[in-house]
Amino acid sequence: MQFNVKFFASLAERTGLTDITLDAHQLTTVADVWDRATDHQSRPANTLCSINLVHARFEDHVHDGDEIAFFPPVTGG
Amino acid sequence: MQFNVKFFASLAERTGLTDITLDAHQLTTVADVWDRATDHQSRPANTLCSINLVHARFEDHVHDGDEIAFFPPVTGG
Amino acid sequence: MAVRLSGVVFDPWQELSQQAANLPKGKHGACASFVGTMRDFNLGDTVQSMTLEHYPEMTQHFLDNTVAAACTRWDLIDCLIVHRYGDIRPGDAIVLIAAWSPHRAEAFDACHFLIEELKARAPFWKKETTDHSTRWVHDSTAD
Amino acid sequence: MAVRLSGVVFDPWQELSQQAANLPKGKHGACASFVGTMRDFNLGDTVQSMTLEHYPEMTQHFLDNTVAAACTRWDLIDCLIVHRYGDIRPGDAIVLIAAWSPHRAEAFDACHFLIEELKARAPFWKKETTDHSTRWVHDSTAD
Repeated sequence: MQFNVKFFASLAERTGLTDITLDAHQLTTVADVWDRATDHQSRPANTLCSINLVHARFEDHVHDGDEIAFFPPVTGG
Repeated sequence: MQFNVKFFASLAERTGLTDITLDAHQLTTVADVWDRATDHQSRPANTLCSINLVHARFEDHVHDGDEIAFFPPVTGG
Repeated sequence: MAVRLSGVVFDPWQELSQQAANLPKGKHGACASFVGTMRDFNLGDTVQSMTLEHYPEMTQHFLDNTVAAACTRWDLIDCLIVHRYGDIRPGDAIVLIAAWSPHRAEAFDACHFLIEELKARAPFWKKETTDHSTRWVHDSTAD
Repeated sequence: MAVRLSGVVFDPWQELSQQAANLPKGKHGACASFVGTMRDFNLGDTVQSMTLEHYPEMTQHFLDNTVAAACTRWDLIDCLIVHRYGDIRPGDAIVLIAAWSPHRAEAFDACHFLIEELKARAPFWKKETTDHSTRWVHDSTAD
């Protein structure tokens, strides 16, 4: 399975990751993607995520080819 | 006592009055001013009034020199 | 703070632009505005034109007081009200309301308060000419 | 309906003016709009500048969907959202929201819905440079 994984704002600074391609097997949920992509770095409690540009939850299932993003609470407008 | 009495919109058309100077004695309330100015024409139930540019009630007292206005429900904006 | 009654067509976006240009930069975080425009239909009829009568001195007095009331209630940097009177054509702006504040909720609430007070209590009266008659508008509070 | 992300300064009043000019005359009675502008202060500090990071594809997708949701919920003739990203200076417009409707309450409610959804869920992140530091803004929902 292959995933496009993105990190934004303070999470990009914290993890040192911005935009990576993750080749991995046995990943079921968004939480699994975080763990594998960050090599099990701790995840800040208020971290948000999306699957294919739509807000998601960490327990949501992922599929081959998904774009998974991680970001802190939003502060636009 | 002298009053400047104004009528607006449909009330001006109905009463045939727009802006008159009323010289009269023994007028206590706005309702009295209506009766004297219109020669006791009936007053539509939804008629509004003002004293010196401020919304008023028909039972409010009037004083020499007051500007009294009568108008239908407002429809601006 | 400005309240202006206009007997001729006004451009609401230009009014907003000019008012905003005179504000100190960086102090307001929010501007909420409302523009009411004349429609060419009402109560199922096509409306050709409209005359807006008003009570000039009371209108000015009422709107000035309403702006002052808004300023005591919310943290406002500026307010603008422009209202047409006289003969009006479909598409013309009738009313512009704007409120500038450091904060979003205060700008929204003040703008909403100003237009609702104006609609409910400012002494304006619409007389519209439709295809088959000329009539006073009885209630436009929901429009 | 238009959703536009801008990497450079935009003039909210000109955007509104242009969008309104393209609408059929006489159909909308109401336009409610909101402009959010960068302040030069936050949390007691003077702010020199700000960088707005965003997730471009998701931002566009989210805002398009939010406009579509507003259109199913209210009777809207048009909506406009413009949002800045990149380097921003105090006084610059950050966001413009506008909703046109035949009716006042619908325009207000839709405009309010759009800005609240955007503030709560659109993927933008502010990093501000103050007199003594550069920091990510943690919460701006009330601003």
